Amino acid sequence: MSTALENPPPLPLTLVRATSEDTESAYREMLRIRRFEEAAARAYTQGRISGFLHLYIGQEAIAVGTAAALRFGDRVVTTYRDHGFALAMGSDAGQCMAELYGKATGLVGGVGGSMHYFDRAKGLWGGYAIVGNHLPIAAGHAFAARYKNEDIVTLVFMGDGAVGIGPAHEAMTLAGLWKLPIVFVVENNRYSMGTPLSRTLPVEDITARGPGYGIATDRFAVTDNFQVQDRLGAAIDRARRGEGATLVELLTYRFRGHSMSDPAKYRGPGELDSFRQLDPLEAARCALLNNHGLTEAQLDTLDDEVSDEMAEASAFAERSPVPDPSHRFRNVYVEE
Amino acid sequence: MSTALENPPPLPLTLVRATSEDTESAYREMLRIRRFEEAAARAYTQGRISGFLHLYIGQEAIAVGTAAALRFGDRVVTTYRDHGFALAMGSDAGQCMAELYGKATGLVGGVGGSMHYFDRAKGLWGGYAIVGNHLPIAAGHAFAARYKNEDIVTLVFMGDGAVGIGPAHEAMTLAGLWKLPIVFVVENNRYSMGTPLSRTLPVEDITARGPGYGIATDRFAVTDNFQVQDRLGAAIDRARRGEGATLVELLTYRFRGHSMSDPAKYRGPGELDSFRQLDPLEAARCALLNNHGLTEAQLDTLDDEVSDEMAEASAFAERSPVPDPSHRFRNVYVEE
Amino acid sequence: MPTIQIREAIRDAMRDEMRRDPNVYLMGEEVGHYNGAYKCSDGLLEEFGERRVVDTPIVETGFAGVGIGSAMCGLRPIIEFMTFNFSAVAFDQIINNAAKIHHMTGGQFKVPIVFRGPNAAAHMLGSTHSQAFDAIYGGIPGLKVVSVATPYDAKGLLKSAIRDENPVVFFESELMYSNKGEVPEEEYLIPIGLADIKRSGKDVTLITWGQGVQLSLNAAELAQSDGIDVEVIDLRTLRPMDEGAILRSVRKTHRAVVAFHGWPFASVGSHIVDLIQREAFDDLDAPVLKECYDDIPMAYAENLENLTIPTPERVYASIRSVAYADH
Amino acid sequence: MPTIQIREAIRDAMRDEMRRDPNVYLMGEEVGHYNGAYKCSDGLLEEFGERRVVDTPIVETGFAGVGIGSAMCGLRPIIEFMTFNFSAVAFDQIINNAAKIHHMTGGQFKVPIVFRGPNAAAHMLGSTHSQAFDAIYGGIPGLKVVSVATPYDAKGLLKSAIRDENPVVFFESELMYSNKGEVPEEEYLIPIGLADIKRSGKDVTLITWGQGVQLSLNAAELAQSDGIDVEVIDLRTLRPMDEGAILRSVRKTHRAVVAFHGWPFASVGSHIVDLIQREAFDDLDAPVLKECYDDIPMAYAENLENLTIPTPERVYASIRSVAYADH
Ligand SMILES: Cc1ncc(C[n+]2csc(CCOP(=O)(O)OP(=O)(O)O)c2C)c(N)n1
Ligand SMILES: Cc1ncc(C[n+]2csc(CCOP(=O)(O)OP(=O)(O)O)c2C)c(N)n1
Ligand SMILES: [Mg+2]
Ligand SMILES: [Mg+2]
Repeated sequence: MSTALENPPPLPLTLVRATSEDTESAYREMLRIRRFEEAAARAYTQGRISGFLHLYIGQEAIAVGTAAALRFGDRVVTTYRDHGFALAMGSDAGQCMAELYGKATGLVGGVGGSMHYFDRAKGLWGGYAIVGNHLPIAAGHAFAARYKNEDIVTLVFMGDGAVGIGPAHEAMTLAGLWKLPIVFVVENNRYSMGTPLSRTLPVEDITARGPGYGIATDRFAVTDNFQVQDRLGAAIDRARRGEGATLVELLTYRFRGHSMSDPAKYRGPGELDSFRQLDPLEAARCALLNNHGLTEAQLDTLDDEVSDEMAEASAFAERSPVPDPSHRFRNVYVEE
Repeated sequence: MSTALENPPPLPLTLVRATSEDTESAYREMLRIRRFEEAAARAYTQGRISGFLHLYIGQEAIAVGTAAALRFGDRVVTTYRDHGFALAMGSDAGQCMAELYGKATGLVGGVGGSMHYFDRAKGLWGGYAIVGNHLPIAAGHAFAARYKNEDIVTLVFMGDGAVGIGPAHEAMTLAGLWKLPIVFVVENNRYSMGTPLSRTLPVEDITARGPGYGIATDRFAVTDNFQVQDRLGAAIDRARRGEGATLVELLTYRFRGHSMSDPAKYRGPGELDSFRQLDPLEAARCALLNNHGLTEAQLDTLDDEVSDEMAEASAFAERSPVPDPSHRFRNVYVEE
Repeated sequence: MPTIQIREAIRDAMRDEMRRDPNVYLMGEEVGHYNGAYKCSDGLLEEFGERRVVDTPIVETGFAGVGIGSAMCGLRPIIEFMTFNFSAVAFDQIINNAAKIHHMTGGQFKVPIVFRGPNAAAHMLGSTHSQAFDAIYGGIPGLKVVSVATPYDAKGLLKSAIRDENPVVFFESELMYSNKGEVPEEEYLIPIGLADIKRSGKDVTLITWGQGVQLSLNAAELAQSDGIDVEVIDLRTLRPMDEGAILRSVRKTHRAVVAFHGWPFASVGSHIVDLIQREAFDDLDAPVLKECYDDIPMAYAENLENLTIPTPERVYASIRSVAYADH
Repeated sequence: MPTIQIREAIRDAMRDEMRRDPNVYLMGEEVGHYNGAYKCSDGLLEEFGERRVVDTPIVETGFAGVGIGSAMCGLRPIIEFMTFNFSAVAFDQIINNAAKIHHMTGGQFKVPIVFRGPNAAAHMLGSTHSQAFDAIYGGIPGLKVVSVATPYDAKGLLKSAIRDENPVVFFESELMYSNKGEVPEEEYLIPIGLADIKRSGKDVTLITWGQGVQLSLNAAELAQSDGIDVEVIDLRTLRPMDEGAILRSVRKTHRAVVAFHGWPFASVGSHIVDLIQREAFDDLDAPVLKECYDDIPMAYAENLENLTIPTPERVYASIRSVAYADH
C-alpha cells in the first residue's frame, strides 16, 4: 500500500500541464461534490436524511476525471457510493439532494435514496447496493452495445472489497471471452468498510487478475483528475477500438468513514492526515493559486458559488413534497 | 490445446521408471474403473440404471495417480464424475454399482445415485452436482484441518467448465488469502458438455489465474498415473508444509459423451482416435508387455479377474433390495 | 392443426419472436451448437447465427446479469437455465436486479427478459436437481411467473412472455418436453395472468399448473368413475394469479383441492388455500386440501422418488375427502 | 435479572457457546476487528482471537461454503450475514449444500451450522436491503429456521441453534438489536420448535414472530381498549413449526390473524392460514386474515416505507374484522 508523504508532493505533471480553464472547471466540479456531501452529511446528522449514506469525499478526482474522459452516450455503472459520479456527469444537485431526503423530486422519485442514483439522460446507469452484482449488469450494457453495433463504451466501478466476489469473476470472464467494450475500474480506497486490504486481498496488486481473463490492465495512485482522465481515456479508447476490456486499479482514499454510522477508528495513526496531503482537490487548488495566478479571493468566490448551489439544493430538497402514497405501487411493473 | 499424435508416443519416463508391481497394480486399478463403467453403461442402456450417468473413461489415470499420492486421512472432493475416485480410493465396487441402481446397499443408500458418491472412511468426501459449489466446501475442509491443527490435505477436482463460475473464484480467493492446505485440480477434458474450451475460456491456460490468487500452479498433459502421482504429490507436499494452495491443470480427455444421453457429435474428425492413442491405460498395458515381460495371456487373466469383480458388483446391485419406503424420511434432519 | 411436442412449441415461439423482433436473442449453456440440452432451441443457431443464439460458459450469475443489463438497453433476452435448479447460483441477479431495477430506477429502465427452463423434479436426478422454484420466484414482486403444461399454452404464453415489458420466469419440465398437442399454424398469443379450465365439473375444484395438470386430469378421471365431477383449473400463470377463475369455480363447487409439484411449506398451494378461505369462506363446505411433494429432499432411488411425488391416486383421495365421499 | 439488549444477548450466547465448545467459531464480514456491523460480536475477537473470530472478504458464497465444509469436519460455525439480503448471493450454498448434505450423503456427514443476521426491513434502506427471507428458507426441508424478538428468546434459542446438529437459519433485526429485556445470569436453553404465548387472550388468536411480535402486542392493546381480548403467539421457530400451539389457541378463540414482516404471496403467513383452515376448519368462525408488507419492493422514502409495513392500526383492523366487531 503506497504510504503517504510527509509534505505535500510536487504538483503532478498531468495537473501542471492542464490549462487554467480546465483546471478551474475541474476544481469547481470536485468542490461541488465535496460541498454537496458536506451538506448531505450535515442533513444526516440533523436527522433530515436517513438510511445509508456513503460519502465520496477524497475520491472526487476519479468521478471528475471519468466524466471528462467519456463521450456522450457512454455508460457509467457504479456502487452505492455514487454521488460523485452523478454530480460530475451533470445530474442536478437539487434532484440529487432531494433523493437523499426521499422526496418526490429526487433523481428516482425518492424510492432509491443515496445508494440508487440513476440518471439515464446523463449516462449514469446506477447506483447498485449489492456488492458486485452490478458487474454482470454492466457487462450486459457492453454486450448490448456490441449486439446493436453502437459506438458505446461502458465503465463500471467497484471497490477494492468487491474483487473477491463471484459476480466480479463471472463478469470479467465473459468480458474477456467476448472482448466486450467495457472498462472495469477498481476504486481501491484501502478499506472495505472497516477491513483493510491485508484481510481481503490474497495479492496486493488487484490487476494481477487481468492475465487470467485475457484483459488489459493499468494500475496507479490517483494524483489528480487529469491523470485519471488520461489513463481511463486510454482504456476507453481500447474498448472503442474493439480491443476488448481493461481492468484498472486506482489507488485512492476516502476521508470519511464507510458510511455515516462508521467512526473509522480502524485507521492507523497519522494515516488520514498523510492522505489528506495527497487530496487531489487540494492539488488543483494549489495549481490554480501557484501556477495559474488565481487569488485566494477568487477561489473564495468560486467556493461561495458552489456552496450557494448546494444550499439551494438543500432548500429545494427541504421544500419538495414527499412522494404521493399511491406512488409506492408505481413501477413495480411496467405500466403498459 | 495440445493436439494428439499420429502414432502412439514413446512410453512416458514416469511410466518407464515404475516397477512391475506398481505398474501392474496401477493398470489393474485403471482397468477396474473402466470395466466398472462399461458395466454401468450397459446397465444404463438396458434401463437398469437411470438419471444422469457421467463416465470417467479416459481419465482413470488421474484418479489412480491421485489415490497413490494421498496419505490416509487426506480428503478428495470432486464433481458428479466421481466413479473413478471411489474405486481408486477403495470403495467397494458392489456398493458403487448398487448406488447407481438406487438400491439400499448403495454407497449412500441409494439416495444419491451416480452424482453423489461419498465414502468417508475411504477419504472420498463427494460427489457434488452443482458445478463449482463444492469448491468452497473443500476450502472449508482445509480450513477445518488448519483450525484443528490436523495434518490433512484436501484435494478438490473440477472440470474445465467450472473455472468461470463464482464459487470457484471465491474458494481460490480464500485459499490464497488464508494459505489453506488445499490443492485445486482442474481436469481439463477439453469440453464442458458439448462446449469446447474455445467458447468457455478467455485464456487457454487456466493456471494463468494462479498469480491473481497468490497460489502456486502446475499444468501438464496427462500421460500416465505415475506422472499424476508425482506432480500432484508435489502440490500435496506444498500444502502439507504449510506453504498454501496450488492450482493444477491436467490436460486429459473423456472417450465417452458428457453423460449417457450425449452422442458427442461435437468432436472433430479423428479427434477421438488420436486421443485414444494417448490412453494412459493403453500406455500401462504396453509397459507391462514390452518393459515388464508380462504376456498377453497374463493380462487377459488380469482382465478376467477385473471383469468378474464387476460382474459380481452388478449381480450384487441387481439382487440388492430397494430402500424401504420409510427411508425417504431418513437423514432429512439428524436423528438425535 | 399440426400436432407437436412442447419442446417444439417452445422452439417455434422463440423462432417466431426472433424473426419478428431483431432485439430478441437467446442465451444460455448449450443453447446454440448443441441445440439445447433438451433440444428446445433446435435449429435456432443455424437460422440466427452466433450473434443471436449465444452459448455461454457455466456462469449463471454472469449471463443472467448480462441478460438483465442488455434488457436495460432495449434488447429482449431469453435466458435459458439448463434447469431452474441452477438459477440458485443466479438468485441475487433475479430477485435483486431483474425484479427491482424498474422500480428502483424510478421507471427509467425496463427489464424485458425471460428466464426459462425446466423446473421441479424430472426422473431420478437427486435432491439438488429436483427442486420446484414456484414459491420462491412467485413470492417476488416485480417478477411474473408462468408455468405451462401443453404445447398450445407453451407457445402462446412464451410469445407473450417475450413481448412482455417485465421480467418473466417461465417454467417448463424435462418430463413434459415430449408431450404432444395441437398448435395452430397461425399466430396467436395467450395473455399472461389467465387461467384455463382444462376440464369442467361441478362437484370439486382442482387447482393446478405445470406438471400437476396431467396428474390432476388423471385424478379427475378416477373421481369421475365414482361419480365425483371434478373441475380442473390450470393456472398457467402463478404471478399475477387469476384469482377470479379460482373463486368462480369454488363458489360453484364449494370444495377445492390444490395439486402441484413442489414442497408444501409456504408454497403457491398454501397461497391458493389462503386466498380461497379468505375470499370464499362462507362458500366452503370442506377445508381446502393440498397434494404435493413430501416435505423432504428428493431421493435418487426410483421407488422413493415415486413415493415423494403426488400420484393421481393421492390426489383422488383428497378429492374424495373434500367431497366427504367417505362419510 | 439483568436487563440487556438483544445484540448483547446474541453476543453472550455466542460467547457462552465458544467458551463451552472449542469447535464453535464465528465467521463473517466485520465480525472481528470491527466487532460486527451491528456490534453483535462486541469483544469476541479480543477474547477468542483471530482463529475463532474470522473476518472475511465480501464473499458470502465463499465463507458460507467454508462454514459448511468445516461443519462436515466437526466444527460448529456461526456464519454472520451482515444482513440476510446478502445471503441471496450464497443461496445455492444454503439450499443445496447446507440443507441437503446430511441427506445426500446417506447420513455420513452432518452440517451443524448457524447462519445468523438481520432479516426483513430496517429503516429506509431501499428495495434490495429490506427483504424478508422467512418463506424462502422456511420452505427448504433440511433447514431449521428461527426468528427471535426478545433478548431472552434470542439468547436461549441461539444457544440451542449452535448446539443443534442441523443447519439453522437464525433471523434477527437491525430494528430490534437495541430492544431491552431481562435475561437470567444462569445458563438456560430454549428448545427449537416451541412457540411462546406472549399475551394470553380468549377472543382472537394473533400469530406472529420476529418484528411482528411488538407490532402484535401493540395491536392487542388497541383491541383490548374496545374489549377484544387477543392472544398473541410468538412462533419463535418457523421450521419446525409449533402447530399444536397455534391450533390449541384457535380452537379456543375460533378466530385468527397472522401478522408478520414479509410479502404476502406464498408466505409463512399463507402456510399458517392453510394449516388452521385444514386442521381447525370446523372451529373457525371467520376467515383467517394476514397483515404483512404490501406486495411491492420497499421504497426508500420514509412515508412510503411506513405505508408498506404493517402498523398496529392495520393489524387491529384485521382483529376487528375477524371478530366481526364492525357488524
Ligand atoms: C453481497 C454484499 N455483501 C455485503 C454487503 C455490505 N457492504 C456494503 S458496502 C461494503 C464494503 C464494500 O467495500 P468496497 O468494495 O471496498 O467499497 P467502498 O465502500 O470502499 O467504496 C459491504 C461489506 C453488500 N452490500 N453486499
Ligand atoms: C451451476 C450449474 N450449471 C449447470 C449445470 C449443468 N452441467 C452439469 S455438468 C456440466 C458441464 C461441466 O463441464 P466440466 O466442468 O468441463 O466438467 P466435465 O463434465 O467435463 O467433467 C453442466 C453445464 C450444473 N450442474 N450446475
Ligand atoms: Mg474500499
Ligand atoms: Mg470438461
